[in-house]
Amino acid sequence: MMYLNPHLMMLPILLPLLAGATMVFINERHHRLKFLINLSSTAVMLFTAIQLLMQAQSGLWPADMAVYLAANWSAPFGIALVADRLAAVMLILTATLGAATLVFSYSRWSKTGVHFHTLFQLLLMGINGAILTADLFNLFVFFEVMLAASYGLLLHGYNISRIRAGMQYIVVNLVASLFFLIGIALVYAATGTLNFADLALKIATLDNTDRFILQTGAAILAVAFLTKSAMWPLSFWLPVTYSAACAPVAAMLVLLTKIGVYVILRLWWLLFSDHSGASAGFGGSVLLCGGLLTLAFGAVGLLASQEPRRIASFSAIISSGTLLALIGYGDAALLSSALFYLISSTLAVAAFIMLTELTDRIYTPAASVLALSMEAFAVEEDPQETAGVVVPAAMAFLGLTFAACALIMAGLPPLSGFVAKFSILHGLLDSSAAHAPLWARWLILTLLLVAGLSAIIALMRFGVRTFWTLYNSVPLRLHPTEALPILAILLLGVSMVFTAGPLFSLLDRVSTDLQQTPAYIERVLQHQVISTEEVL
Amino acid sequence: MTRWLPSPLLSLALLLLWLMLNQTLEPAHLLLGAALAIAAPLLTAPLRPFKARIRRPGAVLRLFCWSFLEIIRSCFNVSRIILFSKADNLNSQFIKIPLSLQDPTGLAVLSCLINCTPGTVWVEILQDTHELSLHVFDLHDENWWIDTIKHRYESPLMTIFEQEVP
Amino acid sequence: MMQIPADIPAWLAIIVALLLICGSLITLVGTLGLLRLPHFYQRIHGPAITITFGAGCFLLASMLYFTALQERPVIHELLITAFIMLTAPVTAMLLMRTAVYRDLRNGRRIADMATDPQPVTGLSATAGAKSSGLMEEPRDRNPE
Amino acid sequence: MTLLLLLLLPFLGCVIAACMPAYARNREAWFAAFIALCGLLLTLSLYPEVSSGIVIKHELAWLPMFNLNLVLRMDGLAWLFSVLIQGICLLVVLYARYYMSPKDPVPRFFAFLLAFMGAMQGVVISGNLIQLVMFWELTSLTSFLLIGYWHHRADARRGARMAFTVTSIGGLCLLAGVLLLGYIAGSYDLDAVLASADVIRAHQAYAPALLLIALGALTKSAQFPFHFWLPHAMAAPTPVSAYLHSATMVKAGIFLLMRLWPVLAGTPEWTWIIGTAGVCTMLIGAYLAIFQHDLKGLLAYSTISHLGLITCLLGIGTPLAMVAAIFHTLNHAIFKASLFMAVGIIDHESGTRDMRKLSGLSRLMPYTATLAIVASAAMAGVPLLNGFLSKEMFFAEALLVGASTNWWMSAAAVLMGVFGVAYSMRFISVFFGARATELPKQPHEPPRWMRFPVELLVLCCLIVGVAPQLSIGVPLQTAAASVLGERLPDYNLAIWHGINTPLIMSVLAFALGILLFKVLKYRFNLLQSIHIPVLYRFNGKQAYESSMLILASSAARLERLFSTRRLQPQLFLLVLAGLFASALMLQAMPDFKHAWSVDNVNLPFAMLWLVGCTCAVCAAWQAKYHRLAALMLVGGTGIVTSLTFLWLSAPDLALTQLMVETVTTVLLLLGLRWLPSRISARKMNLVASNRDKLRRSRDLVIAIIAGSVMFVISYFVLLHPANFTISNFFLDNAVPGGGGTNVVNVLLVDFRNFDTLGEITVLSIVALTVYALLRRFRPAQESIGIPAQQANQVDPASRQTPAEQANSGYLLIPGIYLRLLLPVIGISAAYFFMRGHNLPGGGFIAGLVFAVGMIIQYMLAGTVWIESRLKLNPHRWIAVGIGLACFTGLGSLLLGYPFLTTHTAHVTVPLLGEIHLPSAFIFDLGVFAVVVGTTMLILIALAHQSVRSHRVPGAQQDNSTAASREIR
Amino acid sequence: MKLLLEISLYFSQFCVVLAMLLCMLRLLKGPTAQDRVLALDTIWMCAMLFALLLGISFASLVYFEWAMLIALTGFVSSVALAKFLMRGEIIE
Amino acid sequence: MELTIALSIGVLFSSGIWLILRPRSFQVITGLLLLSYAVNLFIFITGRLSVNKPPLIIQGEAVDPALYADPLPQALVLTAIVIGFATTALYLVVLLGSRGLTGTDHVDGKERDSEE
Ligand code: NA
Ligand code: NA
Repeated sequence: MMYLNPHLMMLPILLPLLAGATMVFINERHHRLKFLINLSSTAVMLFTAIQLLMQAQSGLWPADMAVYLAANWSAPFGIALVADRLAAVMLILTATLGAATLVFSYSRWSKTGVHFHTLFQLLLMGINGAILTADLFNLFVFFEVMLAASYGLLLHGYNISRIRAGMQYIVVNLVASLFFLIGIALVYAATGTLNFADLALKIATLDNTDRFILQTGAAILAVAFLTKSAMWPLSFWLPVTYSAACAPVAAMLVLLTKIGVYVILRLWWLLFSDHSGASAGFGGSVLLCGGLLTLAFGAVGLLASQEPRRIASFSAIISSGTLLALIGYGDAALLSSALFYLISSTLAVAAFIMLTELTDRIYTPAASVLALSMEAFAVEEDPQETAGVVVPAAMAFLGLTFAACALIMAGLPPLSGFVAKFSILHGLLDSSAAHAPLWARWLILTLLLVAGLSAIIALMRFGVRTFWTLYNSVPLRLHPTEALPILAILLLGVSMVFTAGPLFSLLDRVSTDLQQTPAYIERVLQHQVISTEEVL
Repeated sequence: MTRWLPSPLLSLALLLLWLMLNQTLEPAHLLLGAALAIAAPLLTAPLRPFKARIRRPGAVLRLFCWSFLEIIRSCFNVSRIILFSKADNLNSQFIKIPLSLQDPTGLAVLSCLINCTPGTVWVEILQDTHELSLHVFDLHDENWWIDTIKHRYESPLMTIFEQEVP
Repeated sequence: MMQIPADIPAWLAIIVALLLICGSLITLVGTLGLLRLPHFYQRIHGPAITITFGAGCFLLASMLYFTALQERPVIHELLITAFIMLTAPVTAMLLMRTAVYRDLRNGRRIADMATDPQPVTGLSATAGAKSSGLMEEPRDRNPE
Repeated sequence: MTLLLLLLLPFLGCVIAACMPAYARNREAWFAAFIALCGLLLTLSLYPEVSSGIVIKHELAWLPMFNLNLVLRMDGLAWLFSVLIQGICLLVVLYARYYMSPKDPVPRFFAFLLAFMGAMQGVVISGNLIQLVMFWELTSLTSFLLIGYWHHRADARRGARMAFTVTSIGGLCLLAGVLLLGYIAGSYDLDAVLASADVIRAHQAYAPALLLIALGALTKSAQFPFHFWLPHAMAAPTPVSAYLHSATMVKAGIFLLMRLWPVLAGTPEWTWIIGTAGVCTMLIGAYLAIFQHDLKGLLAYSTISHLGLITCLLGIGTPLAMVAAIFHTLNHAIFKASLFMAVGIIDHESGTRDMRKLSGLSRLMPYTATLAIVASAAMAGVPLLNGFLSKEMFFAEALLVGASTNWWMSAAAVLMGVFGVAYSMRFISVFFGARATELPKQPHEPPRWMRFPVELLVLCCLIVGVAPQLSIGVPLQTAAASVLGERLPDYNLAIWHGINTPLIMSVLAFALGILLFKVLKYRFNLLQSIHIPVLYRFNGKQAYESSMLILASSAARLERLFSTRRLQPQLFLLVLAGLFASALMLQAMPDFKHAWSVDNVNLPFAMLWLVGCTCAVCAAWQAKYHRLAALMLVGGTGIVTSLTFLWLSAPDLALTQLMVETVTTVLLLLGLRWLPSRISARKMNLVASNRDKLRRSRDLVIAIIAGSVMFVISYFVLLHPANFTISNFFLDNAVPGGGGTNVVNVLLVDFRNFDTLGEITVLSIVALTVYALLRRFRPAQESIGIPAQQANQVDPASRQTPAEQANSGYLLIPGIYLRLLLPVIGISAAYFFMRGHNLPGGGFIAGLVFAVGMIIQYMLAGTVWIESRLKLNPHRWIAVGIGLACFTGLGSLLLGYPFLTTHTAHVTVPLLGEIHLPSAFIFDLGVFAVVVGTTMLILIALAHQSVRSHRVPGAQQDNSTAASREIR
Repeated sequence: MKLLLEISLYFSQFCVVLAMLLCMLRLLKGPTAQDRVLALDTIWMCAMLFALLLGISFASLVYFEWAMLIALTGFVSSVALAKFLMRGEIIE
Repeated sequence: MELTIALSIGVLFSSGIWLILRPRSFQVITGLLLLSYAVNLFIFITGRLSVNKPPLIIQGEAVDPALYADPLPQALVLTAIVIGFATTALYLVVLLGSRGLTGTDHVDGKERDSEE
């Protein structure tokens, strides 16, 4: 494989920034041009992410990770960025989902307001930055970039429900960001450093007082991250927000939740691994219990959900809960399954949200009330009509894609959701060396199955009411740019089943990487700045 | 000249400002300061519709000296009143003073002097009558005020900012 | 807490100290006026001495002190004087006018205007007609 | 390879079938039949191998890390089921060709049918338990689609939902059970699992695994108490019923029990769970079948009953019972399929399936009637038909179990036989009696080829019934052997075993059955009665819907209880979570004794913060009704904060905070204009309710606790000396590496300029968002008009435009100053910018200063006048600023350094000496531009709302009311 | 002499902060909004004076810019508040 | 000074927390302002307090860290101040939009029955 430009790592951050800035100049009249810029930027991002992954896999990088010292100051003094397999996988997920939602937004949402495209690119910048950075305060900055863009996008297509949701989402996140800052300050007060690797190095040697300050800081940081990743009881903003946002934005918000999980995953494994002395495993039980509660809450909420967006919301909450519980469970062997699940569920929920925008065109509130009451009283219709009804192609497409989404979300075979769920369950049964108590294993197992069941019930209820009960008199219009991204995402979900073998071996490497704390520390802290001699 | 340096006095003041800010007389700063002092008025010209012309620098100096003393004096007056007078004995009043000064810049300087003098606050110029409405902290003699303002302040200002003295 | 050079000349110390004490006392008096005087139209005169005389003393002290300390003319404090001269009148003027028109709009009689048969402004005749009784401090509960 | 083809063929067919045109009934049918025929032939081609006892396996690697490969495995049992699946599918397809209306869009039907067949095929040839579960769930899914084929009908939807809900719950249980089984056996491979049968039965997880798997199987096979979904699944088109409820769907559960029989059976748990479920099901099913009025309903309950019988046989657990179970499965598939098809014909030709309306059909459709009667005789277990043989075997096994003590098993078997005869009588009664007159259609014989499948199946009934050993002996033995292995018992598939107890039981059952039917018919008006005796209360349909509804509503109640859609509780929880996190600090409480000394207190500083804190507390107190006062109070805290930064050696922070204070005040004032006033509760004579008071005190307590915690943490941190921090590096390198003496600025534009880049991005995003929002801003109704202050004629300015006010009105005199201030502020901004690298200042501060200078101009002369003279275009400033910052960073790439590496150019100019031009300078210029752009964009966008709203026509009319709202 | 200056500086600091405290009381009491604006404006001015005192105390010029910035832009919020009270909006 | 500033951070934090738990959007924005002060001060003090030691390097001398305040928290606070300003602006506009569209200044965009 060709030697790769070392600056490639910056591309996922710089490109969207430049593209976003460029698009500020372009008048909204040239919507198509903006779309093209946006799409090409996202495509290049995807390509870059894939390249990064291939590099990480190729073994060309020491410790299989690339370190980038922004402004040429060595870690821990300057800001370091680290691309490893996990980061690359997350970048790929981001770019993929970004491209899909972008194409989806083409026919409607990207035209409705101003600066949609700029905000979209900057959102991607924030996400990519948060994925790549290895510095706590820089993480805060990129979180703010990401959140600020998400505020803007959430309010895109200004209406009453969006503004209500925006109030909630913004305030909750602002307060969470304040906690974030307090946490950073405490971590700095205890260790005098902000770099992840340096933190991991220092944490083992801290005296008791500093350790307590650090752990308090970490706990407060966790509050911020857990709010973003929607752990119960910090997750109530999520259904409101997902229900209000326009479809492409809500789909991206699904990813944002997962970024919170990603940060927890990375930081927790780095800072509180077995190498961190007395702090090892700190807070794991909170993550575990919180995750389980979230999972249970998600399952209950899903059963209670009638509207599609709430179904999506609670599915996202369930997946957050599952991931948090698995992280807290503390078995490295489960990480690959968790990541597979993360990818699969993110894609499915995002696709489902996009789908809801299309089903909203056939799903009228009045008709749904009628369907509901007919179900409730088991009304018997005169079943004399014995001929079927022709389903138009658009409806058939929607039905099919809905079914696929539902299968993945509920973890039913044969799509990726089942593989994910199976691998988690298998891993749970198989896990022997886990720190977590035995009850946790059985509780996760049970809750996962129960959550799957409630997903089945909720999705079936929604599907039957939407696709089998009601027809719009006007033929359903389906723009190809709306259909294609959904289809593409779902095909990914399908292909994940066939490529599950290689995918799992990749993810196994990811989880191995995560456990190599000393290697990470050494790799980051030993990375040399580029000296003048080198350049000349 | 006027094209590139529409208000030389302002430019000079800005140059002075720059040098005082940087507390230096280095040639680099002189050059940079000059450039900024020329550029700033040019760039802000559209937003400054009124141009001031100052004719009698000597009168300016005299006016300021007198005002300075008046400020010190009023300052102690006001302090004394705050500390030692009963509020009931205060005769705070609005008074009106007919003005003949028309130049906005002149009026502005007048307002500055009045407002900087403790014990008096400029309210506004009544547009219909071109009278100055003034609030006096402790009024003893209204006519004294009218007289002082007209002669001590207004007429020097008119000589400075306006062509003919009435 | 303070870092005054030990070898500071006596004359300088005395002058600066005097200026500072004078300035701070005037400042205190000005704000005392702000607190104690009964009406807004009187209170607005209190801070004026703080701004002019108090600031003047401090600036002079600073100028002298640093000029002596650095053995070069330190006069950039004049800038503060200039800026204050440029900005403080605007505040006073606008605040005064605000107060007057808010009172007029609320139909409040301004006690200070009572002796003057003519209303303050050309258009405040209506306000004058309405006005009766003593000026009372309005309860400004809901200013926005 | 054949196995793979066998598996893939139906799915391939499904895709092709789905793509065919909507009304291509013939083409569809022939195509589907072709697929089924191919499948059948493929299966039959495997017979030689299978019958010789070879287990054909085909393995595909999939997830080796989980020991999970795709294994296709064909043995005798799988082969027998495969034949059933493919063969009956072929017949059903043929039948459906005639049954489905020409108006039906059949591609969907055949596609689903083929997919279902594929899934079923997958279940039986899975050599891996997980894979089996996958296909299992797929059968649930495809059957859901088939049952709901006529989805415009509520009963079809409900039937589909019920079936899917029940079977997928079972599926999840099965998954759990299979996982446990795999966990015990160490592999999901069927052979491995079968090989470790003894280990499994001895394992402590055996009981839960058995229970879970049993739940899976029993739900699928509609066993009591999960049987209720099956009758409602009859809403499907009859070919679907014929297929699903004879040979496939429900038989999947049976198949699973047979498949795992060697592993799980033979324990008391097995017998109890499986046996009890079987007995109950067969009795209840048979009993309920008697009282049905719908022909399909009767068949549905009879299916339940027969499935119960098979389950019961499996539960008995003897090898011979296993043989009987396989045999009966086969027999039941054959006669039940034919019966369903016959019913379909009746329905199709007469337009109804209601037995209360139908009678005397044998005269109208004699041929069909004969077939149906023969098939139902097989169902009743009449000798010389296949049903008889397996029923005899069942009786024998029941006797074996119930010989000594458990006589109830034999009794149950006879009772089931009695009921079976009764409902069969009931079934055939439609063919006799007077000719029905009031039928929707005039019944007649169906088309030739529609009847053909029934004929074929009935023929099979006869052949098997007459010559069992000859016809079915070998396959049956192969199948049984593949399950039982060496335990295969000797048995004799003869028609006549002599007069023995089972025969007596059969005869008894016949006699009593006929008697029962007569009694019910003539005494209890069976044919018209609506209520089912004893069990009438149980209405599966309503129960399902009600339970679903209760589930949803109780979930909704739970969800409401454990969540909220309101902001305040969320913030409360967030604060609480933060407090819990901070509670960790309490473990490390240092002793504060020495810390409380007074010499720690600087009096002016303490007084300063007395001001700051009082302002903050009062702002908190005033913010509700006195927004402006609160805003000013916050300003008081702000200035104290800024002064503190200045005092405590952070001049850059102090300057920034100061400017941000000003800009924030302006911003909030711009916003306040659009917030209508609040009337205080006291004025409205509102008294806070107790709940409100309680909440307020709760919040107060939490706030105080939070503040105290923050105090403790802060004090703790302050008293705890800092160890080594990375800051020393910055101090050491600021001048040599960063080229600036102001370390904070060097941090911002050099060491950590990446943060700054992100920060200006945040600013830009917010500005753009604000702009986008304000473009669609709709102000509150009360604030649309011009403000009361401007509407009041007392002020002469109310008659002037903003420009007039500034150029000749009351703002003329202040305007002279303010306009002079603009270049002054500009120069000052330049000053702060230039010195930033070495002294407090920099792009942020300069940008804010400059923006404030511009804002003053806007405040003075209004938007219209300013913008007619100067186009600031803040968007451009933002984009250019980001561009500058980025390109500065990219410049270093050209030199081979990482992004944003700073460089300093040292230029020697003759007159001026050496000039240092760090690239950080350009970066800072970008920061400056972004700060100016964002601040201006936000403030101007807000300011523009005034101009916009004044254009609103209705605004002027509002003046009178606006004036009346004049502020006190 | 150093002591004299230190004492006088300390006294001045005390006085100025006390002045701020008095202003704050007016800010709390009101009663009219213009009173509060005036009080806030005076607080800012006192803060400026305090910065000058800090500069003298520490014999450092670093504190000057802050005071200068207040002198230059401190009035903006007061003017904005005043205009808001007078006109109901600050940018028309 | 340590005690004073710690107490002040506590008071500001308390006031801010009280305000963000209130139902009116203006109360919340005021609370956010106060909270930002508290948090900024808190970040600032993690560099511990130092008087008259601004991190402005005196050139020509060896750098003694004891003579300078910790610059890093200052840089962090600077970023936090600016971001805080930006988010305040955004929240303000959303608040106004909510007031306009929903007709109430309640944070939920709808009045509750028994509300303050
Ligand atoms: Na005055
Ligand atoms: Na700076």
